Amino acid sequence: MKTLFAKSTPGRRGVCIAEPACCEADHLPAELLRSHAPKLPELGELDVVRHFTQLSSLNYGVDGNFYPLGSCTMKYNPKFMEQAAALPGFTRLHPLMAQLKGAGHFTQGALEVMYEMENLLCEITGMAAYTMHPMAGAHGELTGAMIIAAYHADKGNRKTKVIVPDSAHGTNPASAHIAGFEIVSIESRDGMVDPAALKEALDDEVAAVMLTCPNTLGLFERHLPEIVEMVHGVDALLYYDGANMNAIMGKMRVGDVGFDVVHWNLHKTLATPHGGGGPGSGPVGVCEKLKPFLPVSRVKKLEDGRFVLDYDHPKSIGYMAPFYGNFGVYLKAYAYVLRLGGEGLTRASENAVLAANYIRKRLEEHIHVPYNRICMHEFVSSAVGEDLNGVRALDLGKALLDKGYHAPTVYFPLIVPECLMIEPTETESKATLDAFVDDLIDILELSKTDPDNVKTAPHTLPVTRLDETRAARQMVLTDDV
Amino acid sequence: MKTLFAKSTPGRRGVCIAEPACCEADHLPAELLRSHAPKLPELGELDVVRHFTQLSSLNYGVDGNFYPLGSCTMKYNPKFMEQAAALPGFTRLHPLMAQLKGAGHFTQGALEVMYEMENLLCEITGMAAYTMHPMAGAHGELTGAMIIAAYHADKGNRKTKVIVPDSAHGTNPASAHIAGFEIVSIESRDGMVDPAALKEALDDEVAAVMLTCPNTLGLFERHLPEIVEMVHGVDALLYYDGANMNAIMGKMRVGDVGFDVVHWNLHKTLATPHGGGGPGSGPVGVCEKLKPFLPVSRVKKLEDGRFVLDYDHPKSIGYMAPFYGNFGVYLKAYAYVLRLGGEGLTRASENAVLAANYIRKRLEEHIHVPYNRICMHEFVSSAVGEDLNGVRALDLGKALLDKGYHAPTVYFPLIVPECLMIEPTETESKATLDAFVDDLIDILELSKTDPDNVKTAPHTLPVTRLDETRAARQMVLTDDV
Amino acid sequence: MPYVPHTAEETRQMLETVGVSSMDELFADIGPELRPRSFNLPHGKSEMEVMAQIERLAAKNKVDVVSFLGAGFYDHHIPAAVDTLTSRGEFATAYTPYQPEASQGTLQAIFEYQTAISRLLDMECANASVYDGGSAIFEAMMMGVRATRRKRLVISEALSPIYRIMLASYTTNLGLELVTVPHRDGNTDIEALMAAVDDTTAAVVVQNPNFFGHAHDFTALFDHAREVGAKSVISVYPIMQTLLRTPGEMGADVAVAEGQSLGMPLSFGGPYLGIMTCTSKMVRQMPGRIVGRTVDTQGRTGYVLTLQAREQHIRRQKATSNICSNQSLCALRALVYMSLLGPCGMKRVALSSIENAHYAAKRLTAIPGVSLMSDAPFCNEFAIRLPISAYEAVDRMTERGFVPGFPLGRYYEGLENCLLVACTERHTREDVGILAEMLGGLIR
Amino acid sequence: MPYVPHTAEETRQMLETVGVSSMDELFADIGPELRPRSFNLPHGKSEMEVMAQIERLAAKNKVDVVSFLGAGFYDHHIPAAVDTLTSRGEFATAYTPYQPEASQGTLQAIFEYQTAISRLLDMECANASVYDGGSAIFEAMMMGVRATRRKRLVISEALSPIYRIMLASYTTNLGLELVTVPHRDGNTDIEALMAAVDDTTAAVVVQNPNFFGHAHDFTALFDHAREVGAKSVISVYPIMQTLLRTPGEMGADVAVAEGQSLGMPLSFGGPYLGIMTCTSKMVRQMPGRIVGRTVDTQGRTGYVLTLQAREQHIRRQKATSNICSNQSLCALRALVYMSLLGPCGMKRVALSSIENAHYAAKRLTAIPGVSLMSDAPFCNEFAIRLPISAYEAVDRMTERGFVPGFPLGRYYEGLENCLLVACTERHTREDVGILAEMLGGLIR
Repeated sequence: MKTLFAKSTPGRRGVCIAEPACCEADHLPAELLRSHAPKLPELGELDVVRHFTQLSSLNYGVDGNFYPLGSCTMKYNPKFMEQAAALPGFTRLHPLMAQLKGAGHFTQGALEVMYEMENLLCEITGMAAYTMHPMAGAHGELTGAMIIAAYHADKGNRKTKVIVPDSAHGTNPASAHIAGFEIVSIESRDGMVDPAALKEALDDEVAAVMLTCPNTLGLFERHLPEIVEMVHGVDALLYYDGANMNAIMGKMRVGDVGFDVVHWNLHKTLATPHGGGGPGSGPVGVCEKLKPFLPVSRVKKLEDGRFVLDYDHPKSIGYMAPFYGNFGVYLKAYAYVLRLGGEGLTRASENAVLAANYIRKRLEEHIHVPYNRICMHEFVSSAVGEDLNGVRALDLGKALLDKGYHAPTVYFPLIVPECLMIEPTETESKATLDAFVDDLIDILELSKTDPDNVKTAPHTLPVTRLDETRAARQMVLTDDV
Repeated sequence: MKTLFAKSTPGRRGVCIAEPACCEADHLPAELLRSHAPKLPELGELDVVRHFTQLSSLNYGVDGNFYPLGSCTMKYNPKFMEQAAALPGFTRLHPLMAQLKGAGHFTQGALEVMYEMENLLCEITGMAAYTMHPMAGAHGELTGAMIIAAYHADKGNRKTKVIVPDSAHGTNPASAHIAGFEIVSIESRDGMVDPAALKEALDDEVAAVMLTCPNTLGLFERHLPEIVEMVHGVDALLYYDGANMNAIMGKMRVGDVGFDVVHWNLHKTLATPHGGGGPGSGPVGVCEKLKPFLPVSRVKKLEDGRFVLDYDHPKSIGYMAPFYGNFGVYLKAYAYVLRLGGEGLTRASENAVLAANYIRKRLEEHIHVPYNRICMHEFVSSAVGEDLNGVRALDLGKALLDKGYHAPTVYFPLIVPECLMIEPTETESKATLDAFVDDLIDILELSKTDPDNVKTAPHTLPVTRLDETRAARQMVLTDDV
Repeated sequence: MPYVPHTAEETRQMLETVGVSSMDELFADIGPELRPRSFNLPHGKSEMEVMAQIERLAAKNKVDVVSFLGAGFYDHHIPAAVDTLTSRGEFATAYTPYQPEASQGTLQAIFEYQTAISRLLDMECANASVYDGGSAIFEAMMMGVRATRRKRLVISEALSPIYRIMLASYTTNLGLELVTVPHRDGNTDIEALMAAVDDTTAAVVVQNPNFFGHAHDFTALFDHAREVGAKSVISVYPIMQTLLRTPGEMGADVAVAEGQSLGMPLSFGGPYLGIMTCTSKMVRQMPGRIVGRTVDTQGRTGYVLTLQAREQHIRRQKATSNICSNQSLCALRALVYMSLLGPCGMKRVALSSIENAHYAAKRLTAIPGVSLMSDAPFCNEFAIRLPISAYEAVDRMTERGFVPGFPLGRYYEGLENCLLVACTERHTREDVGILAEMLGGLIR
Repeated sequence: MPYVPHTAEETRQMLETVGVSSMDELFADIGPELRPRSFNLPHGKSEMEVMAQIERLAAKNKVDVVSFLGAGFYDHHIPAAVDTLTSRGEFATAYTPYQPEASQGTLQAIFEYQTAISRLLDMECANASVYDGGSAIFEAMMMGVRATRRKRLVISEALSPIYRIMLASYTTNLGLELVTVPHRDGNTDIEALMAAVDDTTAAVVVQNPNFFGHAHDFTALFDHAREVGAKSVISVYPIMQTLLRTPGEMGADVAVAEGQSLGMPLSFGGPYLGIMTCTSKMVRQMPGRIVGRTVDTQGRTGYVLTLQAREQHIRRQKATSNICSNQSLCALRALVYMSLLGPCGMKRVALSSIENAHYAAKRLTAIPGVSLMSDAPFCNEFAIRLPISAYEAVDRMTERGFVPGFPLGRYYEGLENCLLVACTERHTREDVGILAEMLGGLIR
């Protein structure tokens, strides 16, 4: 499809704005002005509407397609949450309004949302307090790592390292690194954190261990109680990567079992849409002793029932966001929690786990499942075996695109060869799950008889496979090149 | 695509509703209850969202496709109008609220919209008064015809006939017929109403003449002043079919030139979306002497600035709608008129006419244009000529679908053989008009070399040509058959 | 220029191609004597300014009231997905599906709507919609007139008075006789109707639940009509149809409804949805568009508009009706609504509404001097008799942001003290409690 | 169960296939000692009930005030089509475009966004967004640190204090030295900055227009930085960038912005949009996703995520940043906004805002005792000095539904009497008139 810029005609105007009474020279000296107008697209309003309507049709989204993308929890995004977040009472609220004393009562509804959401997340996870400020999962990880650093600094601990298992999400080491830590990687064993390896790595310089549980193989860490004890034994803190929270709601509270810090990905577990890459929301919960280090502001409820922002936390790590995080995102998540209630959240996790196991069982005779036991909300399969004629995980994913499904996550976690990570979520009907399994089996069969067909998929989408090497080498990053 | 019913699973529930405290037997005796539950689809909310998201992708709409459908004025539907009509201050307003004295002040905003919109339409068309009640164009025609009947009845005239030219929209004779009139059809000459034929048909029994101007060939009726005089000469009324209003705004006011009744199609001229068939809005304007016959209620402005509904019009034809017409539709049209203003409306008509003439000129050497002179907002071409190898108007339309355009109106008006009626509207950019012309020329060229390709089009849409005969014979009208 | 995308240069090029030197030259056919005498319209405004103006108007309407207004038009909850899906440009900005290959979305949706509505009303066929519930009754009556070639119509006075006025208006010039059979304390007088329906009757028209909220079984009436060769027309409330004996079970020939309750906001009177269904026998008498299933040249299933020989663009004055634009997007809303709720959800909506109404009736009749107009079964709406003028009660409570119902005296002489009270699932017990307290306070 | 579509029978079948007898058996790995000690959450509610609750909360916020709050976050008009288009499910419910063949919509949109943003800021490359304007400055600074391997950062005090606090927080553990160069009466002190930037400096960070609304030309500063081997980082206001000298023209290495003004509602602080651009030389230092153009196996144009070797899912702790989720849908909003307005429309928005601010400045400084903090050129925001506490002025006017601006004492010691006043195209002369009258009344 032509770009907006290729469609542009000099002098054309879209949304008309009344001509202002002044020109720039009236108020600004020439040396402060740009020498040429920016070459932004010049299109009629209908042209713009048509461009983006057509562009959108080139995308798969949950609203149109089953999206079993492992680790991403692509569940249904309820539409009423969008209506809730679009209420002018929220969208028109300037964040600084809450910081003016006289206008504090103009923002009571928004502050109540923040306060109540923190409390709900505390109860779901058994933590002592939350901050809603982190703007995405990785941002939550960074916040958590900084809180850990501040805690140890405050205690006078000299701790420079963070342990991250090799099966962890890539953001874990990256976030801890940006918080100033050195990363120690430990190898998994039998798809689990190896307590022996952990023990060896755990020394007095370890500030924290970051754990994903269930891990990225979709398996619950069976050595969890032992791990908790070992980590706390060296005065290190235990971090819970909440990316897989959709597996355990109502079944385990990370605070109860000894995790000290946890982040959520609300755009996964609590059903806010992923938006083609964001915005997300990554609130962070902490245990009691870490509360003083949470970012400011904190929202506080006064005895008279009013809510205020509280900046008086001298040990706080400071500002992680300009204001209070992605309010418009966690407002949706708040609506979702109210809608589901405790039972609904539990049922969501149960059914997410059931769906993953159902697909696993239905597929186990057709594709290699490396850790073929009860999994949590997702599982990994592996496209290995001679009868596949060299068809790889990527090829299977592409062939699924032709059938109208988004591909599973491929080649992650790195510890499983030709990995396909499948996460169906609880919101897909059995009919969809069955159709997906049947279609994947068809593709596996086709790999035996006509592997080239699979290796050259997709065949029915707007483009066939794209030359990524060329993209990286020639680096055409704007329409100007 | 499978139907909703084929996707349904007994016992599945979508949007959950809390279980009520009672059952039907608590309040209603068994003999009043149905014996079996209706077999409505049972689907999860995501299934429903996905079904309709996918269904929508099978449609062409103005938002995605150029839609030069003659007589339908498929212009851009500005999105802010949808936001305006979705304001809770309007959507949550019960219509009966305005009929309660004490609650009259609860509906002042809505009544003001009605009042102001009537006034704006009066000024645009030069009529004395409007009713916003008719719910579509044909409903406006019926309303107009009933007003005409009431007027003549009140005067004691015995008038039983309405004259409709053969080039008129099919709704004209149908509406007049349902208002109780006998229809007299007159033949066109040179693409115009033939004054001689009209004169012959005009006798004392003629209640009205219904005129479309510009007519359905896109031509302005050159004999208009003569026609007005002739019609009024026999005490008949002249009706203006507003379907083609997009050609004349700011250039002619139908009231000024002597039309007595006029209806609008707001979903055409004033840019409210057509919705796949409706809802529309068909307000009717009348000259001074017809005011007493307008439907009730009428909205009235009191001296203190308040608006009230007025039912005290003994000569009124009564209720045409349960309340005040399709308020949610004409609210959008009201926003559109405010947005464009007088100059904007004039420019809309000018550019609609310019676009039609531009396409006409660019096509005239490639396809037969029967009345090849300056047209108004649309023109007709005719797929005749031996070099087309039997390719018909329908085939050209279908081939255009393959190029991503909606087809022009085909086989209307009936008086032109193999007619293609093209109405581009003012909101399409020159680039779109040029691309359309180029593609149509390509198809005409292809007709010379590979007519079968064109005759079997479309080739790229979800279905090829459908068997309409079978549909009418076998009559499968529900999924139960 | 809003929404006209041409640059000055493009306009110049286009004028040149056309061969005229100015815009106005394109309008040479409109002579000077035909030009506007005035065109005194406001100047155009920016989107921002117009939205601000419209928002100010919206704010002049007071919608944060607790209201028990119904009278055929109800404030049910509309799931958000209804708006999300039906507002998609591919649905909203499409024309009538005359090019089926590019309109399978609309066509399949209408087909599914026809199916769902037929099943809900237990009838064999449905059309793609007409304007509203009132025009649907008119069209249904006319089907009876055409089918029987008779001119006498028997109508229950418990049919919505709003619709009865519409019928009177629509039929003024058609030489038909409209016989209205009085209600009995808010009940449809079935015996009197049976007496009035004879072998000169084209159709009998009733409503269920009727305007006063009472449900009836019309089987005997419709049997009688069939025996004397008259057609039976019934207007129903779609939500209640999940519970009530169906038009099909009662033997109706044509069943219609106002579909507003199926996902349409109240929107000050429209757009709403005229639902029409009938028996297979009557389908060729039915006005409006109808979608049928067929196959394409490759044998794949597809949908088309069918039976178009009934329609005005083919038949002109001989068409079964003049209806062209209908309420297609509203029909889509109804379909999405029904799909989202499913039969169980819709039934729960009906039951919650009924439960609330019965609770309200209990609370209100506990006020001394207040009584039900009739002790016959009712659904989510009921009429009470007050010891004071219902107008006065409404006016005084309304001032305090509480609309207790509709004063029946507005349309029924002699019922000036009667109030029609409607509940939906949106009402809470608290709302009802305040209603009872306020009304009690007024009467005391 | 909301959003879980299985019937009881289906659940039974699925459990059977899996080979377990109950749901909880699936969680056997979570031993009893690991089970929740409490899970005391409210019961689920219907969509209708939750919406009613959320609407009540929304109503507790007062948004029908006239507000002159800005401070980097502005209430510009958002054309309706922005919502219509970006809310389409195909955009909103897609994941990060890791499968390019099924994501060309998102990918082309990001590519177009990168192009538009690069052109607006006059820089060579842009990424697909980061969280917000503040984290963008942090990431830009870190690009300088990585590129120069130096640890000293020079920051103007006229950079938003909100962002300066963020920078201080983010860099706590990174062993960096942050040097803050004071503002001069609200002006960026370019000479002092030049003096502070030396050959140990990783980057210098400025804002244009600065927090007080003043625009500057930083060419000399950036030239100097280049000479001493430091990188230049500038944060801008995208709307004003249609007029002001560009980062590219001034020779910046990295230019960032808060993109909220490009079609994002204020939404109590987010989601907003972190805009990042840089020179070609710096692109491999840039964090976040980047889309590149390429071809498919048939030679057709297509788009893919590129330079992924910088990213955490490949590089883990060696990545240029930990950013994974970004603000993609907000970037799409910005692109749609820019496309709808075009360069002319955006410039008019800027000019109207500037015009309103200068009118306001004129009216306010006409009040005895009120003066501009500086007579340097400003855009749509300016600081005034009052004869009374700015806090007091704000509090007293706010009570009457009128927020006159932001009290600078909140972040700047010594400026307790100063007020920061912002205007956009949404303000009217009437709004400004009331502002002046109210403030005048307070002071008198």
